[in-house]
Amino acid sequence: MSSERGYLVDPRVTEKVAFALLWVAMVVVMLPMAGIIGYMLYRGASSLNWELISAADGGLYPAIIGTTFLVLLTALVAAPIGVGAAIYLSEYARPGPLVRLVRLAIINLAGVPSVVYGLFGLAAFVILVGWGRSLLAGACTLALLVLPLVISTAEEALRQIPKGLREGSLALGASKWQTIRRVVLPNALPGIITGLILSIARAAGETAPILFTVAYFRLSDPIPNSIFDPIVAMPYQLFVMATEMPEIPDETKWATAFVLVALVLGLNIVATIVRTTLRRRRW
Amino acid sequence: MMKRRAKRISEWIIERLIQVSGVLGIILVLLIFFFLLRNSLPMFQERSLSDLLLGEKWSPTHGDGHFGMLPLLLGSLYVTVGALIIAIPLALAVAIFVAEIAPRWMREFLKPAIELIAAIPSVVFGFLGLLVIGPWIAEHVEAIRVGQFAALGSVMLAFMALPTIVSICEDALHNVPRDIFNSSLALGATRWQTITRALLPAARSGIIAGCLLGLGRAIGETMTVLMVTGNAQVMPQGLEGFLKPIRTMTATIAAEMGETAVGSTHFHALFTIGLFLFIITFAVNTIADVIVRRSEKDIA
Amino acid sequence: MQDSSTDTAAGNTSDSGTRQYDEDRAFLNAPVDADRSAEQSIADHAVKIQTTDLNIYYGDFHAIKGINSRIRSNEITALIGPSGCGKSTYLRALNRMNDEIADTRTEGDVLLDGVDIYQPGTDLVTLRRRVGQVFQQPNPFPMSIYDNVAYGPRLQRRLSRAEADEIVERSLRGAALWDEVKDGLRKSAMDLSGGQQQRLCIARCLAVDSEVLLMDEPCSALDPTATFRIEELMIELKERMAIVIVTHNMYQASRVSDRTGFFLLGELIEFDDTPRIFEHPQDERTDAYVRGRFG
Amino acid sequence: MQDSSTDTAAGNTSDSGTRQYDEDRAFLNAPVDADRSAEQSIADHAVKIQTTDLNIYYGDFHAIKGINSRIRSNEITALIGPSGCGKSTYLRALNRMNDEIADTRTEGDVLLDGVDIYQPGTDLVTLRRRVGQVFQQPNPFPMSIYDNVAYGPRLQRRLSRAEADEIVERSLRGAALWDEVKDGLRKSAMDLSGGQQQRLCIARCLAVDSEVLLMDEPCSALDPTATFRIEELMIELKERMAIVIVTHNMYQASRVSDRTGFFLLGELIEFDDTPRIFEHPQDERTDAYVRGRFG
Amino acid sequence: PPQQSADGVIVEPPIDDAAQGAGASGAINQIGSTTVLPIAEAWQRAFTSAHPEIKINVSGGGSGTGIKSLADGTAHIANASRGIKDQEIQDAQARGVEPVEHVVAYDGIAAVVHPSVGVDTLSIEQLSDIYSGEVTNWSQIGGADSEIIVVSRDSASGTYESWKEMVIQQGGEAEDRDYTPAALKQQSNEGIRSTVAGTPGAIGYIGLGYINDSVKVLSVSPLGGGDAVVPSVESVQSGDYPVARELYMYTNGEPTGAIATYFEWGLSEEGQKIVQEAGFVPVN
Ligand SMILES: Nc1ncnc2c1ncn2[C@@H]1O[C@H](COP(=O)(O)OP(=O)(O)OP(=O)(O)O)[C@@H](O)[C@H]1O
Ligand SMILES: Nc1ncnc2c1ncn2[C@@H]1O[C@H](COP(=O)(O)OP(=O)(O)OP(=O)(O)O)[C@@H](O)[C@H]1O
Ligand SMILES: [Mg+2]
Ligand SMILES: [Mg+2]
Repeated sequence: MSSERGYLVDPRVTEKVAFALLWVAMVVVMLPMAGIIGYMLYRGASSLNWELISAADGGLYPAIIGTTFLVLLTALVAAPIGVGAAIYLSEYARPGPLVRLVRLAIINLAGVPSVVYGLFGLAAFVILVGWGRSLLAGACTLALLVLPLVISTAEEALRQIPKGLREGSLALGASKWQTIRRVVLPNALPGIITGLILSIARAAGETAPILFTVAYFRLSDPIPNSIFDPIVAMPYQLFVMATEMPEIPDETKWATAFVLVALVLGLNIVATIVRTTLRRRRW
Repeated sequence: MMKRRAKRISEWIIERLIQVSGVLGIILVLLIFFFLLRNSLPMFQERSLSDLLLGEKWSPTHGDGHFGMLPLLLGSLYVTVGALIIAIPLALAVAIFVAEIAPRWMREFLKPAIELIAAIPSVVFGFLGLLVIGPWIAEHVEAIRVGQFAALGSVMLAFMALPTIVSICEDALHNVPRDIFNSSLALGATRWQTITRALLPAARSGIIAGCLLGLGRAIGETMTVLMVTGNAQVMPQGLEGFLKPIRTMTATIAAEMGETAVGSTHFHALFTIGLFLFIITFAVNTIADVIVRRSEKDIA
Repeated sequence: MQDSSTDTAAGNTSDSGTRQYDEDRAFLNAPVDADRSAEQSIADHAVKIQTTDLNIYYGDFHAIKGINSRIRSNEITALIGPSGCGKSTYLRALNRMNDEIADTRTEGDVLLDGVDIYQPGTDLVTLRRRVGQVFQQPNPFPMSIYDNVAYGPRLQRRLSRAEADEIVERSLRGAALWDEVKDGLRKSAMDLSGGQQQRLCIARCLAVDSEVLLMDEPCSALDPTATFRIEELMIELKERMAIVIVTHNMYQASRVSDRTGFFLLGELIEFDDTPRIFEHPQDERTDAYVRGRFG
Repeated sequence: MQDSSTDTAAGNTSDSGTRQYDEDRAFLNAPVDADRSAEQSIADHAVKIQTTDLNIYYGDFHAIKGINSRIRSNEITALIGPSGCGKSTYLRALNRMNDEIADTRTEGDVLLDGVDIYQPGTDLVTLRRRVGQVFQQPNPFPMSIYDNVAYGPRLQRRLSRAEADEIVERSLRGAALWDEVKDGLRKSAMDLSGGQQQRLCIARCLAVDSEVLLMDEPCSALDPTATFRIEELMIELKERMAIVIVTHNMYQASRVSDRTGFFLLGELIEFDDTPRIFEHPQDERTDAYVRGRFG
Repeated sequence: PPQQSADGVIVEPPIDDAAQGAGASGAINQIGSTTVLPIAEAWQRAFTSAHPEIKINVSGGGSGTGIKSLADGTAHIANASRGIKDQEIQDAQARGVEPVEHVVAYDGIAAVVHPSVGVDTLSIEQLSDIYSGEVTNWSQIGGADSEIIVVSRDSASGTYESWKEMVIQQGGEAEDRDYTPAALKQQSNEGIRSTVAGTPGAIGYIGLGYINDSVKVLSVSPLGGGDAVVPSVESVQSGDYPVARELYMYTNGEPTGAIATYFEWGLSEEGQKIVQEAGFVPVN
């Protein structure tokens, strides 16, 4: 009879082994990940002190200011375009080759390497338009980079609004735009904002696109007076410290890495919380 | 009456603007392509495509400049393939684990945790590789003398691409109708048999797409490889190449753009690399998209 | 603002309503039907909507097949038929809500007061204000009760506080909801019960003075008490408008409607006075359906 | 391999089947019911599954309330009742598919051939091979027809080509699908029609020689012709197994089943021979339900 | 007087007579070579504390980046560790910018090896052999049998060019020689130093100011033979050490206004003292 079982090993045993291996894989992935992030947080946090943050010279203050301005301007540029595109896709577009093409384009934009965005920003904004290395050039470059993210999150938020609300509004004699502005957008706002926060987080951590478009290493006056000023950005600062600056003590480097990671992860966590708390709404 | 007409006109304008931003995606892709092309065309006038793609020497400032991109292409290939070899099995394992095996509380913790890993800036990975991991390996591993080599880039990239692959594969597994899982169990399959024989085949396209997107991410990654792979523009040789410094296309752009004079041959050469990168990732992403779409159709 | 306004409100509506319509019709690129007001004053049961050879397609699928029908003012018309037979599609053709669904095609005429609403250039905004719709699932906007009711009128023009107050009260009274909510007009409409939400949606339609009210299974999400309130309301409302209701509940159709249409596979099999449909249907398919459901 | 195999296949199955069961039961950590084979040889209509005081909870929700029932071999048992009354839950209790749903709790006994399948250590793999299930929506695996049928047997052991061919043919014939698909066994199962897919799912179960077949509204996605084929099939199949079918279609229940159980709010109100349930129900609730649906 | 800046915004320069003083915000943007960066930074700190009314922004990015930014008008001072190239001059002139060169410091480039390497002295020719890949093992030049690991700066640096010209191409004697592609590329002096310090058998080159105990400094004998010289401020200043070069800052036309003040100060004794503190060789 046992010859009937053509498998050498009982499938139940195979299953146990396989599941054990999956656990191992899980540990192999998560442990070093947790270890290294933990180590960084530990080194960073223990190097961090108020003086280091607040010092205008050699401290993190200029980079924090610069990154803040940069990501805010990025969001300012990306939001109207991204939300507009999302409204187009979810409210106006009728399925067809054009929409297919738009989606393909957005997917590809999401996949373009960030350094290529940097090249584009250099060629288009810095050189051709003539903005030079400036806040505006950097923000526009980053805005293009985060655009697919803004569009997809905003579109998802718009799609979550029940069809019934739109029809209810239309049936009351609202025009399409009135419906969108008064019913759809206000209710999709939390989702859209979540997407914007995620985009800000992404923009805050990107280095390659700002390499040639905006970042300076040291400024006398870290607060930009106009959008045509250069700024100091945190990821660039970290990159320069790690690869170019000899005399900077390790503590400063670790602290910068820590602040950058904390900022990016913090924004992501905020976005997640916003999303989960606001998703629990009844329509 | 007038007021209403004014309202209509402003609505008309707004709706046009929305339509424009809708198709802006297409325009942007074309613009990026156009700018890359425009800035690399002078390169093609100077060198033939085969010189560029097959030339084995990249030394832009030597003499008239040598612009053979083969070492860089191979460098990218090495690092990327290495990354995928590490990332795909692990990512699949993690995806299966999260989708089918992890207890609920663990799944609810793991999914966001993995997404958070994806959010860590690449410059931070590079920083860690350069300051901590690389020197540690050079110190402890006999065969490796310099802590900056291709395989280190692969490992770092693997961890960076992992979340992308995991989350798409997990979605693909999750989207397989529950009935398929249940009916396999109802036929007397163990859970593992169900996973390997029913679930994975059913989620196949989604998984392939996830891997392709991971591939796209790995090819395009810049800062990490710039910081940890040593950037020697050698032709990598065999398996040993993984343990030697290497230079990728992305790192070349990031490292050299600062030196070049605008309009110089070197400047155009760097844009040419950018153009190739763009074309490669465009192809990869488009294929992935086609596959995803097909898988959506399959399941529906 | 006090109790008396229920009556006056109803009176006002039909008066100012008529004037308003004439103005709005200017937006329908069609000559005003000169006979209309005369006609209406003569016959209470004037034809409000008429469809001629109406055909609707979803892509290749022929959902509505050559339907000729008349909907009369001051009547309740019930539409019955098995699931998927095209009742909703027909209903949505009457205020062109099908336009919102990609890939639909409509052929034939739908005349509202004698004017074809499908002719090019028709203003959808005005049309839908005249032909209101209450949906199967109550769908209040996630804003206050007050703002829900004021939503429609505010789309047209800026309302003074007093005007808005007046419209809100009149509409809520009209929808028999005023007493229940008058102390909490600023509360979110989402906190109302299902039946209250459905009446709020009716109040929203009243606030824009619609002439026709389309109701697509408006009670399917409601308990019997709420259903009863809404049936009462419909009978009250038909004094000043035409009402079309889709229902799966035969009892409801026979209770409230004056005329009933039976749909099957996209065709309008029979359309007649309600008692005849339920007691002496002409078509055996109607018979089978109506009996099957009564048991 | 030719036509004659239909008969022999059926013969084989019941023979080798019996042997197979004894062996498999070794996996259930319980003493073999010594009487069983004797019992079975005496009465064709032996009790195959027996539930005693079966209670099932979804979290706090008490979905199945103290059900005592017997399912017999070589019979078709139909389960009827309004939506949400617990039919599916009961059905899934019989092969412990409820275990796959988080947060369920099952109390009481379910005896399969006298052995409690809920006792700790029960091998689910063997259990489910013996108690097969066909789901409401046809759900073939996205692979070829051939591989779908061979899926179950291959889980056990590596099949030679000839063995697999034989099993596939026998099962497809058993499910009355062979003639339609024999020329395209390598085609994707996803390209079959709904009715064909459903029969393929039945063939899958036949291929693993299950003793009990649970069917949860197997015809709800099918057109009348396909439904008819499957009803024929069930009657053929009951010669060699116990069949339990959940259905909303009273006609179907009365056409095919030998015994019928009526569920209401988690209780088994009445469980009796089918003609009695439909003609002389003991409980007035059964009466009301059965009549309501017949009209 | 009010002035139209590149972006068309009318700006009021903060300092009188600042004919070419500043960008939109009125600050002096200074960008370029990472080698010059420490000087520029130290100058910026000292200078702005003496002249708080003048804002200076400093960044690295490479000599090329600096000159490029000068040409497109976004930088007022380009730092460079190499001389400007003809192509770059043409490009700048095409945009109406006239680069003017200022030598702000000298720099000696020292060859350094891992402390375990048993070689103390190399000639320029030998260094050239090593860096062009002719010699790959220390035993070929009198050391132990161990592979030579060549570390260089990345090509985004002037130092990379200078080393190539002065050492690899032996000041023009071996024009066709180039870096071996196997050379590890580092973004900075520090990168080279730490890589060399951590890698047995490694050789690299760094500016004088970056020398510390973690690496061994080689004496270099000049082309065509002669005594080996230890790199130091004195040997560079005296011209004895063969691998030395000038460090530059470029401006658009002769500096005026704030920039002139800045250069005046930088080339003064006070500024040059800072140069020396930063590890470079003063010009006077
Ligand atoms: N958006 C759509 N695209 C394609 N077909 C559709 C669409 N909406 C409805 N249909 C089809 O048109 C037919 C009529 O649909 P309709 O919604 O009008 O039915 P109904 O009578 O309202 O049914 P119910 O009573 O279930 O609401 C159905 O067969 C349906 O499948
Ligand atoms: N996973 C679940 N979690 C919580 N409650 C559930 C779950 N599945 C079913 N229920 C509840 O248990 C009750 C019985 O469900 P069941 O699916 O058995 O009903 P049914 O008789 O099969 O209905 P139908 O005819 O609609 O299929 C229902 O009230 C249902 O809401
Ligand atoms: Mg409907
Ligand atoms: Mg069920």
